This record gives sequence, C-alpha cells and structure tokens, in this order.
Amino acid sequence: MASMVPDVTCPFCGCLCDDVRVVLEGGKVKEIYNGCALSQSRFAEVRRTENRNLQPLVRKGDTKVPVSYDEALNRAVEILADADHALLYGWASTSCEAQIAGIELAELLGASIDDTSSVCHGPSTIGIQDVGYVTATLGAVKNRADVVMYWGCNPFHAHPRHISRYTVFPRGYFRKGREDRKLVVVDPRRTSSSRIADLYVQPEVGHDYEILNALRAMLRGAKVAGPTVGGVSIETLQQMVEMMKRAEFGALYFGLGLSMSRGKHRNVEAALQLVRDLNAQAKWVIGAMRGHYNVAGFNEVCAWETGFPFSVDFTRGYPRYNPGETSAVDLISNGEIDAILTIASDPVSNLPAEVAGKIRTMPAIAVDPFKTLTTEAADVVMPSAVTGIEGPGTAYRMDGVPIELRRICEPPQGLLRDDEIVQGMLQRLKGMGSR
Amino acid sequence: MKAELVLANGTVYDPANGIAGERMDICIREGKIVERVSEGAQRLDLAGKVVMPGGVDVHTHVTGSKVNAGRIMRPEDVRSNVSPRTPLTRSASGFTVPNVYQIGYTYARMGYTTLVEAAVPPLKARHTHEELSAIPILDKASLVLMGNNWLIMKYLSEGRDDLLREYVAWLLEAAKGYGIKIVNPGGTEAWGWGRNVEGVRDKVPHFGITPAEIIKGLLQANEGLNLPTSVHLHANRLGKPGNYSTTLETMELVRNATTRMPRGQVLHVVHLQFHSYGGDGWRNFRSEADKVAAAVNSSSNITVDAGAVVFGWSTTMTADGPFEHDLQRLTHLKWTNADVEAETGAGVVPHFYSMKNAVSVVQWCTGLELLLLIKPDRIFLTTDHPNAGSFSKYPQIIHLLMSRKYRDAMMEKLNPVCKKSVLASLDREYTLYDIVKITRAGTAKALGLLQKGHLAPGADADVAVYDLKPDSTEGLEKALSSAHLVLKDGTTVVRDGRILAAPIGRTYWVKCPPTSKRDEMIDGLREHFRYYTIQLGNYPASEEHLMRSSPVVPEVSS
Amino acid sequence: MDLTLITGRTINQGRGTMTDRLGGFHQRNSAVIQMNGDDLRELGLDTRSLVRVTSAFGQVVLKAEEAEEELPRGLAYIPYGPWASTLVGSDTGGTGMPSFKGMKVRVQREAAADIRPATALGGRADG
Amino acid sequence: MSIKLVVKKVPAVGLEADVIDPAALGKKGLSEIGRLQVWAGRRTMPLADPFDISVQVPEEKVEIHGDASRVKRIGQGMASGRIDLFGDAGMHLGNRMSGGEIHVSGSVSSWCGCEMQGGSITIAGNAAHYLGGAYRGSSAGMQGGSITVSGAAGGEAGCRMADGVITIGAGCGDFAGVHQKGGVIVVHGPCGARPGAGMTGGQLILNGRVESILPGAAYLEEVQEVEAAGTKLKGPFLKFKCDLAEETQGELLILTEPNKHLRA
Repeated sequence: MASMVPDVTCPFCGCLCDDVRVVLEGGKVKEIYNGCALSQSRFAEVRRTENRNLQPLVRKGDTKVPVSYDEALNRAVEILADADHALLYGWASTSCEAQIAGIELAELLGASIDDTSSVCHGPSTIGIQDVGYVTATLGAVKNRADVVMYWGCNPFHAHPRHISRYTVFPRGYFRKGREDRKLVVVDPRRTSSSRIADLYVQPEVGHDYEILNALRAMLRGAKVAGPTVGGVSIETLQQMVEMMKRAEFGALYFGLGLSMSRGKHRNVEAALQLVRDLNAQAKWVIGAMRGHYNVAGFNEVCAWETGFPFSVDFTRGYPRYNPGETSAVDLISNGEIDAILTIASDPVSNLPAEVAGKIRTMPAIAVDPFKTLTTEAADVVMPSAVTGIEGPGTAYRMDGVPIELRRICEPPQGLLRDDEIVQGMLQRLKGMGSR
Repeated sequence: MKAELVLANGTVYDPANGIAGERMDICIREGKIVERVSEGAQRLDLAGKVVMPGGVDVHTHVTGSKVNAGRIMRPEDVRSNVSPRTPLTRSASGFTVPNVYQIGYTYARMGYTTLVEAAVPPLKARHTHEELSAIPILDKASLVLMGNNWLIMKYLSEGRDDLLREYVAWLLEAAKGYGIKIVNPGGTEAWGWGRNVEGVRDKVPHFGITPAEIIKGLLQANEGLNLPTSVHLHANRLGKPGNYSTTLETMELVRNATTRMPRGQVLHVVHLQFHSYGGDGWRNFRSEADKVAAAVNSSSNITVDAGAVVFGWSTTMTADGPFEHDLQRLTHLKWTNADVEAETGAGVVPHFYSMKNAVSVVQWCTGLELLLLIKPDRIFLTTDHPNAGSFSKYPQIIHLLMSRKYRDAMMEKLNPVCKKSVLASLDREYTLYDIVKITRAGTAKALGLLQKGHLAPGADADVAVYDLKPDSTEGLEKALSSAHLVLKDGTTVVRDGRILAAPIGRTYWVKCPPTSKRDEMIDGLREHFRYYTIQLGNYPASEEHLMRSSPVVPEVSS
Repeated sequence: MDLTLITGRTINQGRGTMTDRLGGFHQRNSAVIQMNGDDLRELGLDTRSLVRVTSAFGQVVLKAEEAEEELPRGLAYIPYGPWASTLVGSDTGGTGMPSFKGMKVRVQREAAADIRPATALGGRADG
Repeated sequence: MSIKLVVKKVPAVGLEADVIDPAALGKKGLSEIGRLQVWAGRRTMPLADPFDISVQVPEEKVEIHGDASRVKRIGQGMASGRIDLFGDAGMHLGNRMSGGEIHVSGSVSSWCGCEMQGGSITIAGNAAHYLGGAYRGSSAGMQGGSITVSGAAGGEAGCRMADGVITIGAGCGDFAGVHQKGGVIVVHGPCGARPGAGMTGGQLILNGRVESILPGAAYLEEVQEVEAAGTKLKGPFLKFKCDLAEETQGELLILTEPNKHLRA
C-alpha cells in the first residue's frame, strides 16, 4: 500500500530542500517529487543493498570477519584509546546529534577532530575570521534581491535547485520572478549555470584575487591600469562595479572556485571585503555554497561545543585550532596521527593519494552506510542507518537555518544510527575509567 | 527517606521577603525550600557566610546563531581563556564568546542559577535550544524577536489585534520562547534595504507602520495573553549620540498601560546605558543618565537593566543590524551580519572599551550613574553580555556600586572626562540587600518566575552562599566570582568555586491555549509562508530539543 | 600537452558517490578528463580514447571527453574521486586545503594501460 | 657552557616542547629540567625522554643538537636568554617571544616568530609559511623584534605585521606582507604573486624578481635608494602605494633591474 510523506528534508547538498514528497510502498521508498537529480539518487540508493555495509566487520589477520556491534565497538575503542594521537574525521553527512557525541569522544580521548570543511569551505571560514561575514538567510535573498552573482561555483551541477528555489526564479515578496532579477556568473568555464546569466564574466583560472582586488580598488574610486585584469577587460569590471553599486539588494554566492584555487582563504577574504565595502553605498550580502547537507551543522556544533568551527586538537585536554597544522590533511601527511575514525565521509577516495596511502598504514575505523574505499581499507567497519531517510536528526542549511531530518523508512535489519554508534564508543571509553 | 537539608546559621538576604541579613536556617526538601524538615536532615553550618537566592540574569546573549557567528569569527577570543576537561567537567574556552560549558560553569561559580537568552529569531529557534540544552546546571528561558516580524507588522497595520494575539501565541510555542523581544522596531526591517528608522514616529519602509505602533501593539498582545513577563524592548537609535530623547519618548508611549500580572511592569527596557546619551556627535558626546533615571523613577510600570560597560575587549552582537554596520564603519574591525527572512537580523562586531578613550569612559559613567540613580527594585544588573562586557565581570561592577572609594580609585586611571561626570558627584553605596534585588529578587519578579529569586517556602532550592565580610568590600570580587556553596534544586553544584555536579537545567517556555481565531490565523500563516524558504510543517522547534522542557500555561483572560 | 587542471563536482559525480562508489556508474562518470574540443583534436583524440594524465604527485589513466561545461583551451576538468585524488598533492601551504584546482598536468595519449578501478586506487602501495 | 639538549628520539606523532625557554630552564638544576613535561600527542613525558640533557653552569642559554624538525613550540613566549639550535626546528619556533635570541643553523617550519613582541630570531636555512605572521583571527602579527632568514620563506611572510623587521635572504612565496600595517620586510630573492595584498602601512621591499603585482598597487615614482630600519638600501626601486583596495596604503618598493616586466 503506497503512502506519501510530505515536507521531507533531502539529506544530500547544502540546499537542504525540505519540500520533498516521498512515496513509500511496502515500507520502501518508491519515488520522490520536488527533489532534483541528486535527491532522486539519494533516495533511490536506499532501495538497494549490494552497495551497503550490512554487518559490522573486524579485521582478524588479513581478512575481515562479521561480528556483533558490541565486539566492533570494543575493538574500535581499543584502537582509539591505544593511540597517542587519533583523528576523528568526516562528520559532514550525519546528524548534529552524532557530531555532538563525536566532539565529546574526541575530548575524552585527547584526540583531534575535523570535518570535511577543512578541504571544502574551511578557507572561507579562515577568511571570515579575518574580516567577518555579511550574509543573510536564503529567504531574505528570495524576497529582496535584484542582483544575484555566482562566483566560482556551478549551481546546476552542485546545488541544482539553488537558483530555482531560492534566488532567481522564485516569487519573492518584493520580486515577481526571473524578470525582476539580474543574474551574473563569474567562472573560467562556460558552465550550464552561466548560460542563463544576464552577464557572464570569464576570468583566467587562478586570477580571482586580482579581479576582486581591482573591483575593490575601483569601488573606492581608484583608476586601475588595464587593459585587462585576470583576463577580464577593465570595461567589464567597471560595468560590474556600476551594477553592484546600483543594486537595491545584491547577493554574491561563491564556491570552491575561490577556496580551492591559488590564494584560497585570501580569495574568499577579498570577496567578503568587497561585499562589506559595498554596504557603504548599497545593500549586499554574501553566502558560501556549502557542499554536504550538514557540513555547516558541524561548524555550528563544533563552535558552541569547543569555541572553534573545525580542525580542533584536544591533545592537551582543551581545544586548540590552527588549520594548516591541526587540519586532517596536514595532521596525516605530517605523520602526527596514529589511528583514525572516519564517519560519514570517504577520505581514501577524496583526499590526496599520499594522505589516503598513510590512512591505509594506520589502524582505521569506518562508520558508513555504504561501501567506500574508506570502509574497504578500514580494520573495523560499522554500518549505520542513512541519516535523513532511515534515521532522524538535525542539520544546518548552508545559510545556517536548522532543519529537522526525518526517518521515513526502517533501516536494514538491526542497523544502528550514527549517533548511537558514537555514543556506544563514548560510553565504553567512559567505562574504561580514566587512563 | 527524602533528601532533606538545612542551611543553618547563615546571614540570609531575601529582599522579596524583606529579609536583610538575618541569621536564620533555610530548610530544603526534594529541591524545594520548605517550612521545616525532620530531625534526620543533613545540617550545613553556614555561620559567618552570606546566603542569598541563586542569581537570575534577565538579559544575556549566550546562545544561538549570532552568538555562534561571534565564536566562529573570533578564534582569538576563544583561545584567550581555556581550561582542560576534568572527570566532572567538559573543557571550557572563550572570554566574550565563551563555549556552552564555560557559560554554565562560570555563571554557576558566581552563584547564578537561571539565565534568559535575550534574543531568538524564531526561524532559528531550534539552534538556540540545542545550545541552551548544552549549557550545564542553569535553568533557562529565551525571548523571541518580534519587533520586525512581517506578519506582526501586517496585522498591526490592518488593525487585526485578534489575529496578532493569536499569531504571537503560536510564535512563542513554535520557538519554545518565554517572552516577546523587540529590537530596534522597524529599524532592522529597514536594514533589509540598508536603511534604518530614526525615531518612534518614523514609518517603516513598505509596511507603513511606526515603531510606536509596533511597541504598543505588541504590548497589548503581551497583556492580552497574560504572559508571565512583559515585553523586553531594545529601543530605536541604540548607541547614537543624543538618543536619550528617543528613550524618553519611547517610555512615554506606555505611560498609562497597566498589567494584572504579579510582575508589575508592562515594559522592560534593556541595556539602558546604550540609550542614555546626549550631545549631537562624538565630540560633545555625554551622559544624560540623570534625565533618563528621573523618567524611570517617576514611572510605575517600567523596569530596566543597566548594560553597564567593563573596560577591555567585548564582542558587540545584537539583532540591531544597522547599528553594527555603523559601528564597523567607525572602528573598521571585522563585522558579521545575518539578515533573517521576514523576521529580523543580526550583527556582530568586536569592540574595545579603552580607559583612555573619552567615549568609552562616558559610556562607563553612564551605566554606573543609571544604577546609582534609579531605585534598586526598578533596575537590574546586566552588561548586555557580551556587548558592554562579559557577565563574568559582574563582581567588579558590584564592587564599584558598593564602594565610592573604589570608584574614585578607578576614575584616577581613566580619561579625565569622568571628572566632570555626574558619577563623580554620587556618594551612594549599594548595600548587599540592594545587590540581591538587582541580581535575583528583582529580575525573577520582572520575569514572572515566581519560584525563583527568593527563599520563602515553595521556592526552588537554588541558593548561593558567599564568603563575604558583612560591611567591607575587601575580597568582595573574589568571593562573588567563586561562591563558597551553590545549590541547584537542592543539589550541591559548586563548593569553594569548584564544580561538583553538572545537572541538566530546565527550559521554560510559554504555551498559550489557542482561541477561536486559531484556524483563521493558520490560514493566513500558510499564505504568508510563501515568503519563507522552509515549509510551515518544518518551522516549529520540537519539544524534544529541550532538556527538561517546562512549559508555562498562562490563564486565558476574557 | 601541458594543461591547467581543475577538479570539481558534476551532477553525475554526485550521483555516483551516492549510488555505488565502487561500481561502474561512478567510474564512468569520474574516471574522465574533460577537455576543450580543439585541445582534444590537437592531441588526435576523440571521446573513446584513453589518456595518461601526469602531475607532480602522480599519474592516472582516464577517458578523454569534450567538456559539455565548456572549457577554454589549456584548461582540463576531472570530477572529484579517487582518480582525481591521485594527481593532487598534500601540501596545503599552511591552510589545510590541498591544491584541488589550478595545478599543472601533462596529458598524453595512452595506448597500453586501461582505467584502473577505484578499488585499485586510494593511495594503495601498488596503486 | 650552558644547558645542552641533544635529540635522542622524537616520538612518531611529533613533540611539543614549549617548556624550552632559556629563562625558565636557566633557574633549574639538571634533574628538575629533566622532569619538565613535554607532549607527544595526548601523552606527556619528561623532557629527559626525547633529549639527552647536560648542564655545566645553569645559565639562560640553551643549546639543542640533532634533528628537532618535528619538535614544535621551542622558545614559545620567551622573554630573555638565548637558544642555539644546531639543526632544524619544528612549527611555532619563538612564537609570541618578547625578548632574547634564537639562532637556528638549519631550517624552521611554519608560524616561526608569530605575533612576537621583541627579541631576535636568525635562521641560516629556510622558513616555511606565516614567518612573523598572525594566528587565525588576530588583528596583528609581529609587533617588534627582528627575524633574519638567510634562505627562503614560504607564503604570507609578515602577515598582519604591525612593527619589527623581517629580512629574507633568498625568495619567498605568495602574499608577502599581506595585511601589513607597519614594520619592514625585505626580500632579497624572487618573490611570489600578490605581494602587499591588503597592505595598510609599513614597508615591503623586494629585491628579487616579483612574479606579479596587484591592480591595487599604484605606481608612484622611481627612487634611487630607500631608508628602512636604519639602513640605506641602494636602488633604484620602483615605488608603489599599495593596497588601493584598503582605506590606507603601505609602501611597496621593488628593485627596478629584475622587474622590467612589471612596467611593460
């Protein structure tokens, strides 16, 4: 018998769309409405089992054998408690409840904890720590913006409904629709998102800082030597400055094109300062296009629990923060880590190969609903329910709005949630008494 | 055998019950103050110690999206004050933007047992409650921002007081909030376009309504719903030279408003220090605290809190978005802003109050003048944490209030502008009795938390005991920062400044019964949610987010 | 041919990470290098040929294809995944962020070797 | 003679030795020094574990021999005394020091001399990133004292510098003198991209070939020589006002000869 669940929050990208309608049949997801292609895949995968871990595994000799959660949790705690400097990594695609337990576990262990933001928008946060963050919720942009700019990101591929649900197409209180807004796209690639832009600016790769620097200088009335800056003509830059100054409400969304290319946090900082300076004569806000559905949530949880947003080192019993030293890639490549717990992430696939290689040389625990290179490489594997579909929780949208994740169907037989697994490790560690 | 305890021979201060330093026993059973206990009860001899109710902070910014934005933006503040975990406590960090554990432990060590989060955007209430739930030991309540809410301004402009009241009731439950908070009414909405409103008669762009109408409309809804506390108001033109006239005009709006609730006040004006400035620019910037104090003293239905300044670094953070933009243009420090769709906004800017700077010193004088000139049952001690300073500095402010000599010694080190201040002429020295009024008795009453802020039978057994010498301020700050003993619901949580236990505190919120207008209001709400980016069904914060959820159900008036 | 490489998301890369990280869909959509059409033709390649891509940190065999998300000459794009990660160095320049975008790579026609499956990559000693 | 520490074995996860402060060690006897705590990850151990310690005459002078490249925080916050390091040093060498001297015959890792108030650091080899820089969120980096590197430096040398002198014998990475507001930075070798980004004050002098400069660097004139930190540097220099993107600007001086491409 089919039933329809409304207002389901999609646990995939930072848009965290909460208007998905899921049709269930026999307790399984049959199909969904309102979700994008990424959302379709996300809900579809829950039907299949061959790509999932279904049983806790522990390596004995060179094979991994099925065990109970109890045995897997004991082995995991044994590994972590034995380490001089463990790293608890991932956290971006799980609930705040699991993250809260993970931070307490890191503190009790004297370990370091980091989420995927250190290799995503970590540099953006570092830029914010230098100059601040003049932002707004997505609805403020939907209701007021007459100029929307996307810089170094390709929403049609990474955040498919961002443009249609939040910024340029929807009906806002003060804006009727697409015709009421100017769309500007700045990207070295002629992306599909740029096809619908009113103004497309194509810089040379890795010259964002020069362009932003020129825009800021021109905004202050300085004359910038041409004919081009970073492959963009002075006339185009002047056109951008005029358009930005005349905006009633402008919004600049930026992606990894700024935080990953040469300049990294300084690129983002220049964009943050440009938007800050614009507020002297217009009204502008800026927003980071956060990738995973709860990577922003980890930064919020980690900040209220420890004071710092990511890359936190508890080895001295209190939190320390220094991305570039206490961040996952640096800790591992500098050889400072001797055991790793990965949850809701796949570092062996996504981090540089040298780092992935080092992860393979140390005792490793992986918590993930799906088979990944990280779970294949791990010594202890604990499968978990898919948060947001098979387990409830809280997540934070890219603009900081907290939204409930729902459980809409049962996980495969006997699987625990991420937070239950992390709590399991935490209680066992507390049971071992102080070391 | 029920848990029974007697706090014997202490020197008790309980102004709500007229007790000013009497040696008496306080009996406790199962977390409550009781008339008497059985013989077998445990006795604690507190001879020579001062006993008072647990502190109740009426206005502090400790949780939620703008506080967290402050933590994220200021790692330099977070790393300036760290302490490692112990078997009983989590690690603590931060000074003006402390983490949740630092907040709970520091308040508890100071003998505070209840706090009120001063501002919650309803759309992000879930975030506030996740942080409130993480703060150990203290009971909490939070105030819901409504002074720039689109639907409220719409109902006010259409004269639909009935739907307004129903929506306010629904919003309080959706945000699990305890009371109504108004911040720069209309001004933060104007900031949605980069603008502001200038005075209480100024029209809000696109909504055609004035701050005065917003204040009076919400005040009427507050009394119509019999809410336990009054409206808490952050007036227009905060921080502007010459803004005292707006403050007087604002207070005038409620001159003849009344309430049936035991709290007595119809309006609580927050961090009055920031709203008591004269002059027309920074050169002739001066305090008008005496004029503002006179207005408060002459009114019978207004309470205020000080927002007193502490020298050194602070982190200013408020829903008053335009103010923070103006401050950043003045000081060029880093600035975070967060407009919230259809509801409110926020701004965060670090700030340094310098002993050598004339403006900072005038602000310092203004706060103390208000505290010394206004009657002690009408003004409460706050620093609008962390805007004017960290709450951990309350003991220093108490010391300044209790000792003219200490004030004079401090003024020697300051910019000489303080020599010409009203403060320099004030001799008044607070008694301990008055201090208890402005830090627990008065605040609990104004909040309508009738089981707090006093030690008569029936009250919660939240008790703070200090090593205070009766008539000297020597060692005062240390004694107040590190209580001899603190009980929360009868459980010992602090002894000699050390945390012994970290129980979970309650979260108070108001659950108004729906009236006949509920359905009509909900229909309007469903229509209004077209301008949100979250579904109506996912908007309310669920009760599970609250640790020890403690709803208060006001009785329905005709 | 020397090119500047950007790694990043594509919609199918996103779907691939969801449906089956170790399976064919992910490999078909992430073990690819998107290039400008003229660069492809200059190398005498078409969308069935295999290429060997070499950076200062590693090398990997991928399928070449003309970018739908149009690239200027001299620019190449590989979706995130174990194939792209083989080419990325771990020096973060004191920021925590490796250089995922903007590094120099050499692209050559590959006749012999085939695309290695994900399970053979991820920093394997024999990878 | 002084207090001598010879590296025996640095733990696999690295070591943090912020106790190595000449003034503190100078007042202690051998056994007491040996018992001081150092950190390997979350585990503490006595200083005598990773180091062989010998003390002839207790004195505010510490020698460190052997490979200390993975020993962090040597000389952190020191106020007086001297450290001679015959080898490489780890991160945060001499950070927040207010006085005294550190001499390193090898190279140092990142955050060397961060937010130092006074004293001097001389490095015969290279330095990594954030030399004399600011930690995350801090409004100022180096505020006094001097750092002299004979070799090269990494990125963001002198980040948010407020005062003091940094001299780099060879080249440096990107963003030299980023958000500099005072003090003097001199780079003798080739310099990466974007020097003087966000500069609001101070002097940034580049004697080697500069990869590229920002649009916010406004050319003023050519000057024959430059007076910086009490010494005269012979030019000619191209003099720029930098960074026009900020409220105020600092002085960016680039040796003309190797940088003709900048004025093309």
